[in-house]
Amino acid sequence: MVDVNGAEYEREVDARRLLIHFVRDDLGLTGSHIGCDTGNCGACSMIVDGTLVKSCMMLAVQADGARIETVEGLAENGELSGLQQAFSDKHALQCGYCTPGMLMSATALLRSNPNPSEEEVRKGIQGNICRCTGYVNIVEAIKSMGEAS
Amino acid sequence: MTETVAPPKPLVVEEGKPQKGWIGQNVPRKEDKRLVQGEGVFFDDIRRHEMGYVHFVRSPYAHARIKSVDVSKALELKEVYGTLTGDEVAILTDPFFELSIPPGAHMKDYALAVGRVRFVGEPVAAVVASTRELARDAAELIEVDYEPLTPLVDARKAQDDDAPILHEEAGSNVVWEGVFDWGDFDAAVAEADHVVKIKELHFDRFSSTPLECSGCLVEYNRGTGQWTMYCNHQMPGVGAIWMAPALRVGIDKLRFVTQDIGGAFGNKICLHPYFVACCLLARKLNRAVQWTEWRTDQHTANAHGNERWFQEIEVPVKSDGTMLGFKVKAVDDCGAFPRYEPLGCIIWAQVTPGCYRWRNIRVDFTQVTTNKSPVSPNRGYSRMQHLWFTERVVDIVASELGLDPVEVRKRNYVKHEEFPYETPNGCVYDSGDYARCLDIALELVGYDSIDERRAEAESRGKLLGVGIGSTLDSGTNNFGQSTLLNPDLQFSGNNEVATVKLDIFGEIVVTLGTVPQGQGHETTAAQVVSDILGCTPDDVNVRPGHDTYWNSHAGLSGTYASQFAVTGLGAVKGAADMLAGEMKKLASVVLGCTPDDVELAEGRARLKANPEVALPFMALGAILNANNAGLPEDLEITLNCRYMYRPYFELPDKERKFGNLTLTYATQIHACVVEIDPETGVYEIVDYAAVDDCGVRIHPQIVEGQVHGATAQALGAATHETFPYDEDGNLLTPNFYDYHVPHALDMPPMKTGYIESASPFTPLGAKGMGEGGGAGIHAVCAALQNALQSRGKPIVTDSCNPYHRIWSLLRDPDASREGLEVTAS
Amino acid sequence: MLLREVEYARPASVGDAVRLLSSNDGARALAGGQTLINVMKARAASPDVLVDLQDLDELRGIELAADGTLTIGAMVTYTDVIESAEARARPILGEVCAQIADVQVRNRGTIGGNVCSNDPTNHLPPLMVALGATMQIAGTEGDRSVPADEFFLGVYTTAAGPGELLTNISIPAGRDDGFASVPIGKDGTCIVNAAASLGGGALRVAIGCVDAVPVVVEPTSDDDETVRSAVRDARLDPPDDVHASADYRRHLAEVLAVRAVEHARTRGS
Amino acid sequence: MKVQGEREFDAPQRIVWEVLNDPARMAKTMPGVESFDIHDERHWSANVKIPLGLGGLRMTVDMEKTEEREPEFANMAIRGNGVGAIMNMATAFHLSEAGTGTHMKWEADVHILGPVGSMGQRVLQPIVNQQVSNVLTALDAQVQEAKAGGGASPSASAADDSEEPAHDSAS
Repeated sequence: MVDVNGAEYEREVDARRLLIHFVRDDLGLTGSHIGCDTGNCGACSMIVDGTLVKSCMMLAVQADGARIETVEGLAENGELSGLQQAFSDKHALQCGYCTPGMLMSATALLRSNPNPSEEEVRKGIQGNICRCTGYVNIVEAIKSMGEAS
Repeated sequence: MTETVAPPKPLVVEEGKPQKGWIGQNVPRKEDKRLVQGEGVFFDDIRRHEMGYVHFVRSPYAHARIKSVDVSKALELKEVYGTLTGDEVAILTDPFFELSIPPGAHMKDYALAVGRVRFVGEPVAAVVASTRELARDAAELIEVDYEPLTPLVDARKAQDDDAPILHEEAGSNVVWEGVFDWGDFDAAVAEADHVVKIKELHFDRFSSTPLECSGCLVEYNRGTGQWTMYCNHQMPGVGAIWMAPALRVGIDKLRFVTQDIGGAFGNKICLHPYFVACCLLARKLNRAVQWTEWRTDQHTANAHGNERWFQEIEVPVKSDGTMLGFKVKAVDDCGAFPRYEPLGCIIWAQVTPGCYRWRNIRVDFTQVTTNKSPVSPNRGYSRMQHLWFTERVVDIVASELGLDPVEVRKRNYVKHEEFPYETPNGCVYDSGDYARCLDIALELVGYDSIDERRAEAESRGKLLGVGIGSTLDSGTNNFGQSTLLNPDLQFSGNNEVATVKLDIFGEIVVTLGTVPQGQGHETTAAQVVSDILGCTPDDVNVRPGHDTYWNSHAGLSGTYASQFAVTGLGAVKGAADMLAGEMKKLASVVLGCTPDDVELAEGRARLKANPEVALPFMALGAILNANNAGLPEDLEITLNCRYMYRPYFELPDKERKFGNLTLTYATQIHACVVEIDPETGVYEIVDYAAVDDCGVRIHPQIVEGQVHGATAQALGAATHETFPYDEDGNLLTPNFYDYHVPHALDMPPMKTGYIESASPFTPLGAKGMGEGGGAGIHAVCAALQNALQSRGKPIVTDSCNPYHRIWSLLRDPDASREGLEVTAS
Repeated sequence: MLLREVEYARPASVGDAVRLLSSNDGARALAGGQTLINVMKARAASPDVLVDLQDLDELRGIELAADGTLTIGAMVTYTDVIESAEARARPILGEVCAQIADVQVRNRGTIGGNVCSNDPTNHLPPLMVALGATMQIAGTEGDRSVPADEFFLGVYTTAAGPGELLTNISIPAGRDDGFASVPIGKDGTCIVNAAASLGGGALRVAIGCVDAVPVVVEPTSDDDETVRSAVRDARLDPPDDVHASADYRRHLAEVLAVRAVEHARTRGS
Repeated sequence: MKVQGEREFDAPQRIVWEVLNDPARMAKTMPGVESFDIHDERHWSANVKIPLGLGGLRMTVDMEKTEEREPEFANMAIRGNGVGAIMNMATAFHLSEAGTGTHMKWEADVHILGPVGSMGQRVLQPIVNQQVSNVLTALDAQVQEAKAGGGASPSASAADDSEEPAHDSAS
């Protein structure tokens, strides 16, 4: 039993199933992505019980009873969150593959540090690889949220 | 961090044609709304009822004979649907066609290894099961018996008498070789005051490693014998040209469908072997099959960028620093199979003299196979390797002759007033102002105060260095260049297609021939259309992605080689112009006037004389599509306009290897400042500037984003990203642990600047851009060499310089200078 | 991705965990999983049973005793250490934890997992050795404590053998500690690292990434040359890999030892 | 990867030679042997689970004595096959009298192929060194046992007590 973005799901799952595969393949929530097989890229980042994690380094069974937040939960009834809008405004995404994980890392960062410095932003997304943007506009977008608040 | 410097007086070659309307504005990207919500559709997001998952059994050997493959144990496993082996592939398919003349022409490349494996990770068999995990379990049960053979890992030894031969049918490891000789090199040597000789430079293997790995979901329609591939192939047209003959079917039996692609950078062009294996499995098992490539597979067995050795380099120089050309022996390592090669053996010639006025050039080019991952085009394909070489040459010559690298560049750059400029091999550089770009870059990194900063760094025990990377991003290929490699090839010119239609409710619908991977095609196409039809980009629906059965496309369609702004948008503009004409024609019939009396504005067709008299687009769409009684019989319009953009090219001269190989040349001039810790060799990029000139910028924000991305990839390639192999042919950096790409903390503060030298040759004055020519690699190498000057003048001989290499240069500078000499001519 | 089949157990007490671990020699403790799960993805290791320690709150404490001794539970994450007021008694702990990988890994990765996996490139084994930490190990025959420099036995192997469980690490009082490393990119995998401590009077330096276990050197004084020659005398035989030749590692070991000592010294002053 | 070394045994050369040429005894020196078969005096094979803290690496190992000059020299080719890992090793040892004891000079050329080889390349060298030292320690124990027990060979099925002595220092 898990709660994902406010919806409850109950599934039988093999012990060996990784959380990311469970969420993508079993629950059909394909917003979170897979960019590596060694826990480096962060494309699968989710917030589990309030903590930012890479869901490829967690078994699905470990999340039993947990509250999970993924990119699908960021927008509220079709309205982009301020952070999502900032990513678009600042051109912080190109192919968009790293974006869901990047948004979850930024969300976690801004919750614990609403007004991060450039260095803090970079430290906060260090675990998320982007091959398109060189991070320049991603950092801009996240910083702009800080200035906004 | 990003600082954009608007030039004092923007250069626009096409005077009196200022851009207005939506073109040139940073309109919001149409792609973003779905992508920031995780609602993009990437191939791996697609499911089918009862689909099976494919897992490939891969070779642990770099080179071995396959004695036997036994799948029986795997097939005994519950919910294993079936397998495929090389023996089946050899019966069911023909080898993929090769572009090369012999020996390369004789190399046999199949979907799975047949009889022999030639690189670690090469697929030997495939198994399909009900879950991903089970497929991998089953793959472990497939028993392959190998007889190991000696691997060839060093391209420089490929032609030795005792070198193992990878492809016995070819009888040689050489794919293609040829000599390019332009101008008169010997005369240049005679004219020069010095000749600088460099023994060897090495451009490392690396790749852009798109974050989304490759893959496909394949369905086979028994009734029609047709395959549908939901995938992330970035060049379906060419993919089909490879796949259809191999599968012995007509090309229309292959339908490629893509929506969102998680980056490609050229690395998703050579997926045909995997796709053919999946097609065979889908047909054999009569079931949808899905293959997801994992990162380790992508690094070991998909596509690397070309590794290249530059040997016996000679550069004639006059005492004032004027360089008259160069001579070099290039050995290109394409890995185990040619695939897209030997095109890399000619692509470099698009930028033969780099940014310079060098007229006398002799290149002896050889491409060989080795027991390593095959290569494929990688952002900056082949030009990047060559431009790195030209920039290394400039900096080595400058430091050996005690000349200022800035002055030497300015002295040798093609001058602004010389455009359009014809290179010694007949390429035409369309426009630009390299010296201006360099000045802006130097200003951005505070070049004037560099000596003080060097001293300040020294006081902190650091070695500071500054370096320049000047490159060209050549775009819109003349495919006729392939005939310089193989006169029998039937490719030339270039084209791209788009359709623009006015639908029944007045909706404007655009389909593209291209296959976007994050470049914002939906957005920029809408900008162009809305300017022509007099509406807003929001009124324009550009269908995302590519569908072979839906979209307009032509043989050379795709997203590659820096060309969308020219070919893609050229096609969109042509189609939109056609539609505008038809809409005016229809409106004139309805309004009882001539088409010239009608203008399109604010989503309506209206009388120029009296804007109150107007037909909304909806009316036009409805009249022709659903309510057309009474329209004149001779009104030949469809409101569904397809246009093929075709840049004019001539066939190059095969004897002289002479001709115009590309339409546009965007400029990238970068400046980089590094600080080295001389105790450890650890260094940091402390200041960085990228100046871009891609002509008219359709969407400046997207252009700048491409500059950032290309720069980040180049910085990665210059510092840590390399694919080295051990003597057994094992890849030593098979994942993101050991293959360290730049993370957010690794990226330096980046400043950007631009000028706009509109291209006189393109519909919108725009130039293709986005590959960046690897400028960052050249700039970092130059900066490192500059910083090390005071430590025995080592020269930077490799494109990738991890800390240990810098430490070796510090410890033994002379080793890097071996064979480096300056002779009086 | 795609692990081999494995059984999963989630004990509620250390006692149960030890029972599970000792009843099957194919059983492995799962702490933060930031190493183990990855190795399992590569199928380079495939335990038969994973004993998930996440419910063992008794392993999550950070206590600062009156005498300044810090006791850190094996399941304490790097983030916990960085944020813990108690852990600041030994500032180096938070400083080094903040250099490990990235936020996500620091949120899941645990102190116990780091030392028990004993990957030669890990940050904490040399640090624990330099600080003179003591490992508490629970087993079927009760608990025992092992000093850090006897704890690390080899690559991926420690004194906490099959059927045993590291429960906590205690670190004596002190604050004059230093750490220096050359990683692959910022906060990346270490090429060589070194930890130093002037705590307890004697200078202690532990060097990582140069052998299967941290190499301890005890220079007679903290001046650069003495430290360098102490490292030289250790006759290191470091591995040769894609990131560094043995020579380069040997060289970095000297430089980083000196810098770690310098770092420790400056804190003292 | 080449590894080599020298070692002194407190036993006559004849005993050391016997141990080195007794498959059953050699089995007890190899890490994690689960079963062992002797095909002929030149060919042996074994199923091993090389103990690596994070979990054992299963391999079937075939050994062939390719050359020998009793009682001072032998050459062996060892090929290990496991999922994701292939090990090829050529090893040789030279024995000579050293007072009452025996001096052994040995070298081995180890090649590890496959994903495990690539993935773990940064830790392979320490692991190999470690396994080698385990083997040598175990070998010493076997030599002492043989010396004490007059070289009587134990049972060839080494599975039951395979965990020690090689395992002790590696667990």
